[in-house]
Amino acid sequence: MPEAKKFLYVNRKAPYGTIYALESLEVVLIGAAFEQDVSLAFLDDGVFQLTRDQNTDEIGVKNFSPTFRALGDYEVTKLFVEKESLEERGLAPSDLQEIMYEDEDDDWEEKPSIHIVSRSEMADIMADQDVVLSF
Amino acid sequence: MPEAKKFLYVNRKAPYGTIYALESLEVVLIGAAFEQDVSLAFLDDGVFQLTRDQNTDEIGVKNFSPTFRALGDYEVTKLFVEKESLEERGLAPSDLQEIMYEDEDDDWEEKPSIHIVSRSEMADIMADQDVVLSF
Amino acid sequence: MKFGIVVSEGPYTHQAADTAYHFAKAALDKGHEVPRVFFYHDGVNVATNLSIPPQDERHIQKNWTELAKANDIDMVVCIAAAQRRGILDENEAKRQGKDASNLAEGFRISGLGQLIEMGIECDRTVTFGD
Amino acid sequence: MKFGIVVSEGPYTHQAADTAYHFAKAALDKGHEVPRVFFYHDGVNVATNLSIPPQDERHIQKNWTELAKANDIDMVVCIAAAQRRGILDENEAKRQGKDASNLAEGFRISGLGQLIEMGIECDRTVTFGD
Amino acid sequence: MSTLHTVNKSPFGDSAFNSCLEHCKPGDGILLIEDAVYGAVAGSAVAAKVEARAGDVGIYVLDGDAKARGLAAGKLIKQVKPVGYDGFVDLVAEHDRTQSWL
Amino acid sequence: MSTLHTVNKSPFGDSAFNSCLEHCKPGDGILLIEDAVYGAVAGSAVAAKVEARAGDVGIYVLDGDAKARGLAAGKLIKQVKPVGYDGFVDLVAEHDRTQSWL
Repeated sequence: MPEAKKFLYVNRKAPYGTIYALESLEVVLIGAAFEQDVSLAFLDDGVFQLTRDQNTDEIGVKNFSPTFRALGDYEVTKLFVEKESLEERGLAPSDLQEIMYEDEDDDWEEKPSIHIVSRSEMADIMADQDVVLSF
Repeated sequence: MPEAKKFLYVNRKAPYGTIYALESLEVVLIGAAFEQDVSLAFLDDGVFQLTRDQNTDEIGVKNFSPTFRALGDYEVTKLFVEKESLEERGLAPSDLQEIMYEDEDDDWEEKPSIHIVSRSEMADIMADQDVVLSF
Repeated sequence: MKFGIVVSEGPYTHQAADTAYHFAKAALDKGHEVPRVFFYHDGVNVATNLSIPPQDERHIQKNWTELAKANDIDMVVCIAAAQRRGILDENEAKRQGKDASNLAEGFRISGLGQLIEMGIECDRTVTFGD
Repeated sequence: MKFGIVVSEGPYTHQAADTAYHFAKAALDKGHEVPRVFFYHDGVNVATNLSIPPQDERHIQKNWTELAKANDIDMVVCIAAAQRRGILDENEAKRQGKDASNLAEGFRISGLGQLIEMGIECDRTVTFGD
Repeated sequence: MSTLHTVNKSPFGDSAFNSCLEHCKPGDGILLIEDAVYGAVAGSAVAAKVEARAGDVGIYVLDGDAKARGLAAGKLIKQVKPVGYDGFVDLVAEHDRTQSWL
Repeated sequence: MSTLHTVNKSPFGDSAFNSCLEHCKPGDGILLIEDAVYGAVAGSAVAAKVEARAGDVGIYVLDGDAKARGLAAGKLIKQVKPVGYDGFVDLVAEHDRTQSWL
């Protein structure tokens, strides 16, 4: 088997106003079965996808935000969130959901999947990929 | 017959990248038959719709910019273009097509349909309408 | 008061068709009239009867069809926009030699004049798009 | 080189499907391979066979069908995205109890795995969207 | 005579809200719907501009859209008033025309 | 190792081009296509930012899209290089990956 490729899913859009965030997540879930080296980037309005307390009852659209918390079960554990994007939007890291995974290489210890990175670190992450899919 | 209503067609998007500009023009042409008091507003990226020398041969999309020059024949003669929007985009009024009409109330004299207005005048025009359709 | 509504984006991809639906419902609940909804641009795609959303998601076309039926709303799909995007009623399909049609119940295909007429006859015109 | 292409927006409304088409054609003309094009989001609407654009406009679906036929391109339409938006092949229409289908020649409906597989097997993946 | 402006796109990604703020007039209303509700968040890079306009223009946010995006009333700029779909209908009726900043 | 970035939306209406400029790295390429070609116009409100980046990043414009929008080469920022669809293909091949700023 050839070496795994590095896949980056880039999320720059807010949830609900358009379907891109939801359909991006659907790709991530299906893609997990392919055992590639997967990372997710959240920048610009994409950081809004991860906020807490989303309640879509009144707009009649499905709330898919809980699905992010299940990503660990699919071995998708690298979610990079851009610090500057949060700040411009008046958000702190504590406004985001807690997303954890159990590290099988470290006695199944619970660890956070979300990593807050600077814009310059985000640029480095983007430059270190084989395939970049944008949503 | 009731008095004519004031209709404003607001164009804020560039041509070709999306179809809104073309489909807006289709509404204007059909709408002309209804003998309402019609104005067109071009602001933000909408000012790009009126530029000269558009040539779509290589992209295989229909060039609809000549149609603007036919608007006078449909008695659509009030095209308001925002000065600040032009300036931000590095455009001068001379970068726009000449669009003329023959004024039946003034011995069929040829007059320009394009009026360059300030942002504040554009706001006044918007505030003086019965129906505002946005594209 | 009479509200005319324009829907300019397709279902699911943009929220516009949902927001317009909730707005129309609220207007009717408050005793206003919604004599017509005009579907333009990708909005014509709301009128396909072939949509099969996942069971846990709303069915946008069916919502509109039911609302229109219960409240006598004239739902007009722009013919020029619809032809580009592949939304056809039976007559048009026959005329164009297509062996299938996909216009859902409660929608009718007509010209852009219906949009202008709506603007003239309604007290307010509200556009939902992107 | 092998180029995989993703088309994420519908025909006519956005230029994405046109740009992707010209890009694919140019890549093939230069001797590259385009083994697969994956249609996702509103991109699935490119695959309707009911589109009837005005005679003086390009026919986006037909352009793709012809390019794929001449160059053996596997054109895959995402099933989940297609079902939401009302793009069905005959089998799916039958299974879902719909009396019409609208998938154009040269396209096939399949899962998102085909997108990932394309990313793995192609040297470059290029997305055209909005 | 006044206008109800509706904006539906995030002010961080799209210029529509900014353009609306620069074209609305005293006495008008602006209703933020769909992704535009993020424009009502306190402490963001656009909040100062919104607050500056809130004196002579009524600024509203569609409550269902705000809640969907996790924006409880406490996170919003003080002068912004949440309304439901019924309040949206009232706003359209109260103003003489509606302009959508698409 | 380098990236080809593509941008397709006008920089005056949408933040994608700006975000791309802030995330690309020396040696990368940026290709402006569709409505993003307006970002290559000389003398606009975004031209200075483009010129500042043109030293270490190759900036290209899709010629057919520029012509469609009436942008002859003389109207473009000097450092911007027009390419055809074939040049687009070459750029994708020459860079290690392509990232679309949608």
